[in-house]
Amino acid sequence: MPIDILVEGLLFYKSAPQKKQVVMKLFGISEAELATAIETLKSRLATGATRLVETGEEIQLVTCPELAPIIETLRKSELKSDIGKAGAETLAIILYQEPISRAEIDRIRGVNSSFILRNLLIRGLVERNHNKTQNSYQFSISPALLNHLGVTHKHELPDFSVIANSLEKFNEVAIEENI
Amino acid sequence: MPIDILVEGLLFYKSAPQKKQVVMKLFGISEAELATAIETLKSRLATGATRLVETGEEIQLVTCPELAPIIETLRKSELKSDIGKAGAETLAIILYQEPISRAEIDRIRGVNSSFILRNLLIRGLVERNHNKTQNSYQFSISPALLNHLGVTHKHELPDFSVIANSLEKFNEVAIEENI
Amino acid sequence: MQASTLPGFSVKTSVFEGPLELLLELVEKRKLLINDISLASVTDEYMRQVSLMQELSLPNTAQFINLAATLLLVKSKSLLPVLDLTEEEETSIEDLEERLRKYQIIRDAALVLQNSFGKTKLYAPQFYKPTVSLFLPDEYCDIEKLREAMIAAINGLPQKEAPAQAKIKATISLEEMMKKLETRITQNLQMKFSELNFGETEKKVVIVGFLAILELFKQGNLILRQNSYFSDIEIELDRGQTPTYY
Repeated sequence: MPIDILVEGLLFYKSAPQKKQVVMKLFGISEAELATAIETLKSRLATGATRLVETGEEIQLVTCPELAPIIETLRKSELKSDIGKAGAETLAIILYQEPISRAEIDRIRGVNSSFILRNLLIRGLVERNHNKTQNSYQFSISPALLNHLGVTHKHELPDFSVIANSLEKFNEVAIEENI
Repeated sequence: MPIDILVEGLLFYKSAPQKKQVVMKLFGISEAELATAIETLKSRLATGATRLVETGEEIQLVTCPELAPIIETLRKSELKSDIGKAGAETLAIILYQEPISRAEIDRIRGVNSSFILRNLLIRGLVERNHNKTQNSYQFSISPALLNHLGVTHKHELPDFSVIANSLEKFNEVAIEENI
Repeated sequence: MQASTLPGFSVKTSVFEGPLELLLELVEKRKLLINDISLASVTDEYMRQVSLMQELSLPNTAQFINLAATLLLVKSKSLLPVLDLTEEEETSIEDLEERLRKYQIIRDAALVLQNSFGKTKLYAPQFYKPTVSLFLPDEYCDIEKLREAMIAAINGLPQKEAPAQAKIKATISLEEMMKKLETRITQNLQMKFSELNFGETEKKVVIVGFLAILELFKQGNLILRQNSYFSDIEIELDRGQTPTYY
């Protein structure tokens, strides 16, 4: 496969700056080969919406400068919109069950929650921590939101024990029935 | 700015599937204009590392199938996923008959599909929309399903037209008999 | 699992997740096309499988029994062409054939999906949480609103189907199915067995195959009477006895 395609694929997938040294090592290519690939990629991308930027030791894919005003509008409207019913449901599950994995949230909601969780993360409403033993992320409410909600102890949450009980029962059934 | 550039920029920035309806509204373009832009974008991307995935409702930017082995090594190859016989059957029904209600899926399979559907929803392989006129949920495929199948459009699946045609004949006969 | 405690049965019965899958397999095993003739010819084996499932109390048995009712109608009609089927029954038979053909296509399509699933994945970009830390609560970020959302989520949780209930459902279906056939026999009360044998050349096929009647006989709902060897067998509904199901 052409090196410029490999580099483009990597940068797109990672969607973050990548060290040139790391890229060279990953694909087993020389500095000269990478430089050629970068030039090829730059000229190929020129007609599209993305650009390759080199910042010292790193390379990264970004949207072209002409799109900046549109991206800015998008960002603003994203932050202005509310989290919606699905967001509230996900947030509530995290609040009552934290720390909780995405798989558990999904099982309770019955749908995939990954995009909603991203939104909650971006807005600083939840936090995620890597759980090494399960090799998965655990979600919890951000300290800022806990403050905002005025929650100091979990047990003070309205209907805490009722809700905890029904979720516990559901988990038992879910595991048994493989729901 | 050309619409295909706008669409590409949006998809790149969002790095998640976007509803066609939302894209149309955002850029103030018609369905036909979006369709043309999608075609232009598809052919422009063909020489690069990314592809445009399209379902009935959504579009998304992803890496090309040739990059799959490389990205898998980057991800330190997660567990290979399988959908199982019942899952595959349910997915096939939705893929070829979408949008379709649970009752219709149950009828074709001859068994209750609610747990299987819940499972597919949790895995993000299908999507559920509320149909107001029938007051029931309609299921359709998600971009994530196409991503897992390694195709950018369901028409690219092996034997798609053969299978679609034989099912089509069926539905025609059924309609004729109803008259 | 109950099935695993009875070796030999478990494999045979639990393989099939749905009645159409089983029925299609039986038809295809005989290299037959899907029509009323082939359906009638696999009815016995289908019934055997289903009664096995019932003995083992396997899940979904109710759905298998539902289809058995239609299948038994097909069989009865093939052995007893004089049997008048209601419009509803005719439709259910036609329906079954159509559903089976459609299922056949879907089953093959599912194989294609299963084979390509996860082989060459297309990847969306990885998600990185932006480094700029924001805090953007909205109207939903309120204890009472979140409590309501939580309660709504709990109310939407799937309920476990009580196994006892599933069994009752299965018995009712079986009962209904037998009732229907009982009505048929009542209508043709005192009918001679030979009269049932339209177009069938092999007696054995008729006697062994006419599961509908044998089932009713086994349950004590029928009286089979043969006055001498090789003479006609008379069939009569036993009115004096309450039906027993097992």
